[in-house]
Amino acid sequence: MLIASQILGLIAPQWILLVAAMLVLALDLTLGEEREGWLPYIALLGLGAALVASLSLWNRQVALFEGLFLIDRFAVFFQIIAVLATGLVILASIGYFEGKTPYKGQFYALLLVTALAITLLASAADLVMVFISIEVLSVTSYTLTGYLIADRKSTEAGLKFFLYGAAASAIMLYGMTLLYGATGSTNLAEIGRTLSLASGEGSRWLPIAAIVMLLVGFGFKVSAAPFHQWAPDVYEGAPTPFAAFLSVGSKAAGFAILLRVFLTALPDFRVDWFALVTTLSIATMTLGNLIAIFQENIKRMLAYSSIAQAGYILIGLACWDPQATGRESISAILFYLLAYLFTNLGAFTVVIAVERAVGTNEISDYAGLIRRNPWLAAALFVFFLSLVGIPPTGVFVGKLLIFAAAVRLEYYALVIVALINGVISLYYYYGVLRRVFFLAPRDEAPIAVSTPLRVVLAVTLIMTLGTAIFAQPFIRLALTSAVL
Amino acid sequence: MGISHVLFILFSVLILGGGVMVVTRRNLVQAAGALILTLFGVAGLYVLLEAGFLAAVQILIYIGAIAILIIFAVMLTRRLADEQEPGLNSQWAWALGTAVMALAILVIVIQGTWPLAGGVVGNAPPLTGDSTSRLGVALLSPEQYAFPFEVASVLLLSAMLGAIVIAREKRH
Amino acid sequence: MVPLSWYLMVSAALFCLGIFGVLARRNAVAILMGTELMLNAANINLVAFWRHLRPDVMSGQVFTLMVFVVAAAEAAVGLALCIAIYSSRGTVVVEDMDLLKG
Amino acid sequence: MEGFDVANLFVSIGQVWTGFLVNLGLSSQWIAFVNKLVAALLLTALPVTIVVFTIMGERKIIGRFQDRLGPNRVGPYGFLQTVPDVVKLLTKEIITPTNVDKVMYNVAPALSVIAVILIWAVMPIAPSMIGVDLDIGVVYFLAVSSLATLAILLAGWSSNNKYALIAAFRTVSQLVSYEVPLVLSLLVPVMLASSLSMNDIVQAQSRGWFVILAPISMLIFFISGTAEVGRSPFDLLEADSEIVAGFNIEYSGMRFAMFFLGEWIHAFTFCALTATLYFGGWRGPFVDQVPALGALYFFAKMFILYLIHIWIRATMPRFRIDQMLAFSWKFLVPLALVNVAVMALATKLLAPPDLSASFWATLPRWGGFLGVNLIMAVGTFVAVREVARQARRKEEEVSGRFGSAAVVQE
Repeated sequence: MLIASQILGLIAPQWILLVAAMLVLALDLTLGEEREGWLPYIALLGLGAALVASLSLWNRQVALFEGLFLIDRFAVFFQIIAVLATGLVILASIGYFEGKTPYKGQFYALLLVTALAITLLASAADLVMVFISIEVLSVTSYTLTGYLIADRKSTEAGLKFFLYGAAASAIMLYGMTLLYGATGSTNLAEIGRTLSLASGEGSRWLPIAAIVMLLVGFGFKVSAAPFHQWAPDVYEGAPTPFAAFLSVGSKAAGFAILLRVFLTALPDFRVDWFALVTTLSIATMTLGNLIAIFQENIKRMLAYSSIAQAGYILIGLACWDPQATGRESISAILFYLLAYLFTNLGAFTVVIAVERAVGTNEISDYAGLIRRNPWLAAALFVFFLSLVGIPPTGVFVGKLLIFAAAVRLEYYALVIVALINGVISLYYYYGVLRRVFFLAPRDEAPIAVSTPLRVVLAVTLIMTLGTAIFAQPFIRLALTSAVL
Repeated sequence: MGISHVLFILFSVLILGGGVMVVTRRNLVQAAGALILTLFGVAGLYVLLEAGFLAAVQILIYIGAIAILIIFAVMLTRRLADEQEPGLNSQWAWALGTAVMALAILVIVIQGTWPLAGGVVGNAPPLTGDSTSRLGVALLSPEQYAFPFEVASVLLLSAMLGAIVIAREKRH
Repeated sequence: MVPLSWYLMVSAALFCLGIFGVLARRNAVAILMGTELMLNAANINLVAFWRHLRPDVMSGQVFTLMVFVVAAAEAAVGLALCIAIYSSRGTVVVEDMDLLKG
Repeated sequence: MEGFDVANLFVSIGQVWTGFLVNLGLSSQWIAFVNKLVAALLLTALPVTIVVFTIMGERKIIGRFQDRLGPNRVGPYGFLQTVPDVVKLLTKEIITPTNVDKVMYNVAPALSVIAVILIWAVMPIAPSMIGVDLDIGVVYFLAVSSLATLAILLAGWSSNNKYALIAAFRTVSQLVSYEVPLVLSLLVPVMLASSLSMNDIVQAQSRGWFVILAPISMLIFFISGTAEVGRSPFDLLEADSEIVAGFNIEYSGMRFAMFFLGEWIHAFTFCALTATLYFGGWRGPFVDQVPALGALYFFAKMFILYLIHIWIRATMPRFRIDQMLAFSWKFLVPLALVNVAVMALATKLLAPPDLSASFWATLPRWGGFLGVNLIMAVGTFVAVREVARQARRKEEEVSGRFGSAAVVQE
C-alpha cells in the first residue's frame, strides 16, 4: 500500500502538467496584453518539469489505484513523446496567433491538457480510464482545431472533427461495453485473463464485435483508413501548429492505447484481430499514398502522408506475435513513432515558416523556396527523405525495424505492399521538392524564420538524422520501453 | 409477465419510438423533443435495473442540461427555410443499409453465450445493500475510481474553457 | 425480472438508430443527437451488465457516470462549434460546408 | 391523548378503506395498487389546494405592501376572490395561434404543472407522512425540477412568437445559471446529514436546524430557488415592460392558468424545500408525542418563508438580464463553491456528537460551524466591498476624464 505522497510522486508528470495549464490560464488573465509573450515559455517550463518527473519514473513498475493506472517504461516512453511533441509545437506556435485570435493563453493551456491526456492514456489500464482519457484528448482537440474563430476553415474543420470524433468514440464505447459484458470487468488485465480462460468454448463473436468497434475508435485516433476522412480536412483547417501536434502527438496516443488494449486485454484473439489490422494497414497506406498525389495544399498532402505512415506503423501491430516477435515489433513501433515525431514536426515547422511569410499553404507557393530560404529548403528535403524512408534518416530505421519483424514472421506480402507504397510516396514528395529546387519563385523576397522556429527546425533536423546515424541508443531505448 | 415486463415494454417503445423520431423528424426541435422521450425511457430502464441514482442523474444531466442545450442550439442555428428542406441527406438509403446490417450483426452477437465470464443468463444476482452509497464510495476512494473522477473534472474544465473560447462573441 | 437479452436488444436497436442518424442526417445538431442515442445505448448496456453480472462491483455504474460527463462535455464543445459556424455562415448543414473538400 | 392522535386516525381510516376494498373482492396486489393511486391523488391534490390559499393571501398582502386594499369584493374581506378568478380562467376561450407547434404547445403547460407537483412525492410533511422516502430524494427533486425549465423552453419556442422565444432564451440562461449555485448549496445539508433522502435530512436536524449550522448555504439556496421559480426580482421570463408577457404570451384560458398554477406551486414548493432542508421540516416541540403536529409545523414554516418571498416580491425591482447572470456567475457560484469546500472541511473536522450527548457537548460543534460561516460572510463582505471600490474608482477615472462632458449633459 502506497501512501499519498508516494502516489503524488508517481503521478507527478500528470499533475505538473495540470498545474502548468492552470498557471498559464491564471497568468493569461492577470499578466495583461504586453506580457502575453511570456505564456509559451511558462508552458515550456511546466513541460520541462514534467519531463524531469517522468524521467525519474523510468525504472518504476507500479500499478496504481488497483490496477487502474500503470506506470511502466511503456507509459514513460509515451510521456516523453507527449512532452517532446507539445514542447516543440509550443515553440513552433510562438507568434503564429498574432492577429488571428484574441485568445492566446488558452491555446497553451489547452495544449498542456492535451499533453496530460496523452500521458494518462499511455498509463490507462482500465476501460473507464481509457475512455475518459481518450475523451479529454478528443474534446481538447476539437476545441484547438476550431480555435481560430475568425477563420471559417478552422471552425468548419473543428465541427467536422467533432462530428466524426463523437461518432467514433460512441462506437468505441459500445465496443467497450460489450467487452465489459463479456468479462464482467473493466480492468484490461482481468479482461485478458477472463477471455483467455473462456476462449476455448462458446462464442467468439462477442469479443470480435468488440474488437471491431474498438478498432473504429482507435483507428480514428491514429487516422487509419477507412476512419481517416477527418484528417485531411482537420489538418487543413486547424491552426498549423496544432495540425502538427495532431499528426504526431494524437497519433502516438492512439497507438499507445491500441497497443495497451490489444496486447493486454485481447492477446488471445490475435488470430482474429491480425486479419483486421492487416487489412486496415494495407488499406491505410495505399489509400493515403494514392490520394496524397492529387493534393494541392501542403497541409492536406501531409495529412494523407501521415495517414499512410499510420498504415506502416500498423504493420508492426500485425506482426506482433507473443512467441516470435513480441518485443521487437512493439519496439519497432515505438522507435518509428519517435523518429516520425521529429520528422513530421520538422516538416510542419517548415510549413509554418512558409505560411507565416506567404499566408497560404498551396504547394505552388513552394516554388523556388531554395532561393528564398535555402535552409528551409534543405530542411524540407531531409524531412521528406525521412518520410519516404530513405537513409540516413530516422523513419528509414523505423521502417527497417518494422519490416524486420514482418520478415521474421514471413509476412512478405505486407513488406512488398509497403515497399510499393514507398515508391508511390516518392512521387508526391518529389512533386513538392521539384518545385522547391527547380521552379522559379513567384516572389523573390527571402523568407525570414523566427528564432523559436529556428530552434524547432534545428532540433527536429538533428534528431531526424541523429535517430538514424546514432540509431543504437534509440533502438535500445525502444526495446527497453517495449514492456507491456 | 410481471409488472416489470410491462414497464419494460412501455419504456422500450418510448426509447425506440423516440429514437426513430429523432433520426427522421425534419423539424429539429421536434426531434429534440423526441430525444427527450428516449432519454426518459432510458431513465425508466435504469429504474427497472435498480439504478435509481443513475435514473435521476440521467434526467438531471441528460434532459435538464444536454437536451436543453441541444434545443437551445437548434433555436440559435435555425433558419425558417429549414423546415422545407429535407432532413436526410442523399445517402440515407446506404445509411439505412449500414444500420440494419449493424443491427443484424449485433443481434447475432447478443444471441451468443452471455457472458463468457460466468454464464449468467437467467435471473440477476440479488442486490444487497445500498448501491447508491456504494457508488459514492467507489467514485471517491483512491483504491477505486477517484482518479478517473478527477480526470473527468479536468475534462469538464477543458470543455468549458473550449466552449467559451469558441462560442464567445468575437472581439478583436 | 426482465432477462438481460431484452435490454441488450433494445440497446442494440437504439445504437443502430444512432448510427443511422449520424450517417443520414444533414444538420450538425441532428448528427449530434444521433451520437447521443449511441451513447445512451452504450449506457443501457453498461447498467444492464452491471445489474446482471456483478452488482457488488460498481464499475458499470461508474462507467455510466463517466459517459454522462463525456456526453455533457461533448455537447458543450460541439454546440459551441455549431454556433460559431452559424454566426459566420448562417447554416449548420454539413453538406453546405465545402471550404474543405473532405 | 390516544384519541387525538391524528396519525392513528389516518391509520384507522386506512384500515377501514382497505376493508372496503377487500369487500369489493380485489386481490391484495390490486389493493396495493389502488392504495398507491389514491395516495398519489391526495399528494397531487395537496399543492393544488394550497395554491388557492397562497394566491388569495399573496394578493391581500401585496396589496397592503403597496398601500392598497387588494381584492375586497368577493366574500369576507375579498377572500373568495380566487373562486371567480378560476371560473373566469376556465371559461375563457382557448386560443391556438396559427403555425404553432401543436404537440409542444399543448404539452408545455401540463409539463410545467407536472414538474412541480412531482416534487411533492418526496416531501416529508410529517413523521412517516411522505410519498416515497427515496434514498436519492434530493437528486430526484433536482431532476424533476429541471423539467420545469423544459416546459418554459418548449412553450416559448412553440408559440411562434418572438417575445416568447426571447423569454425562452432567457429561461435557459437564467434557470441553468442558477441551478449551479442551487445544487452546490444543496450539497451542504446532504453532507451534514450524510444522506440524499429527504426524510433522513429532516431526521438529522433533531439536534438543531441546519440553518444554524449553514446559514450561508441556506441563503444561497433561497436566492437561487427564487431565481429558479422565476419570481421577482428574477422574473425576467415574463418581464412585461421588455417582452410583453414573456413565454406565455400566446396562451389563454386554461392553458395560461396551468402556467400560472405551475409557477405558484413552484414558488411555495421551494419554500417547503427550504423549510425541509434547513428549518427542520416537520420538527418542532412535542412532535414525538403527537406526530400530526409535524404537518402543522411544516406548513407553518413553509408559509413564513413564503411570506418572505412575498415581501421580496413586493419590494425589490426587477434585475436587468446581464445583472442577473453576473450575480449568479460572479457572486453566487464562487461563494457557493467556497461554501461547499469550507463546509465539507468543517463537517469532517467537527464530527456530530452521538445522540446521547448533552446540549452543552454539542455547543462546540455549533460554535465551530457558526464561526466558519461568520468568517465566510465577513470575507464575502470585504471582497464585495473591495470590488465595488475598484469599480467606483474606475468609474470616477472615466468621469474625471470626461468630467466636463458629463457636466454639460447634466
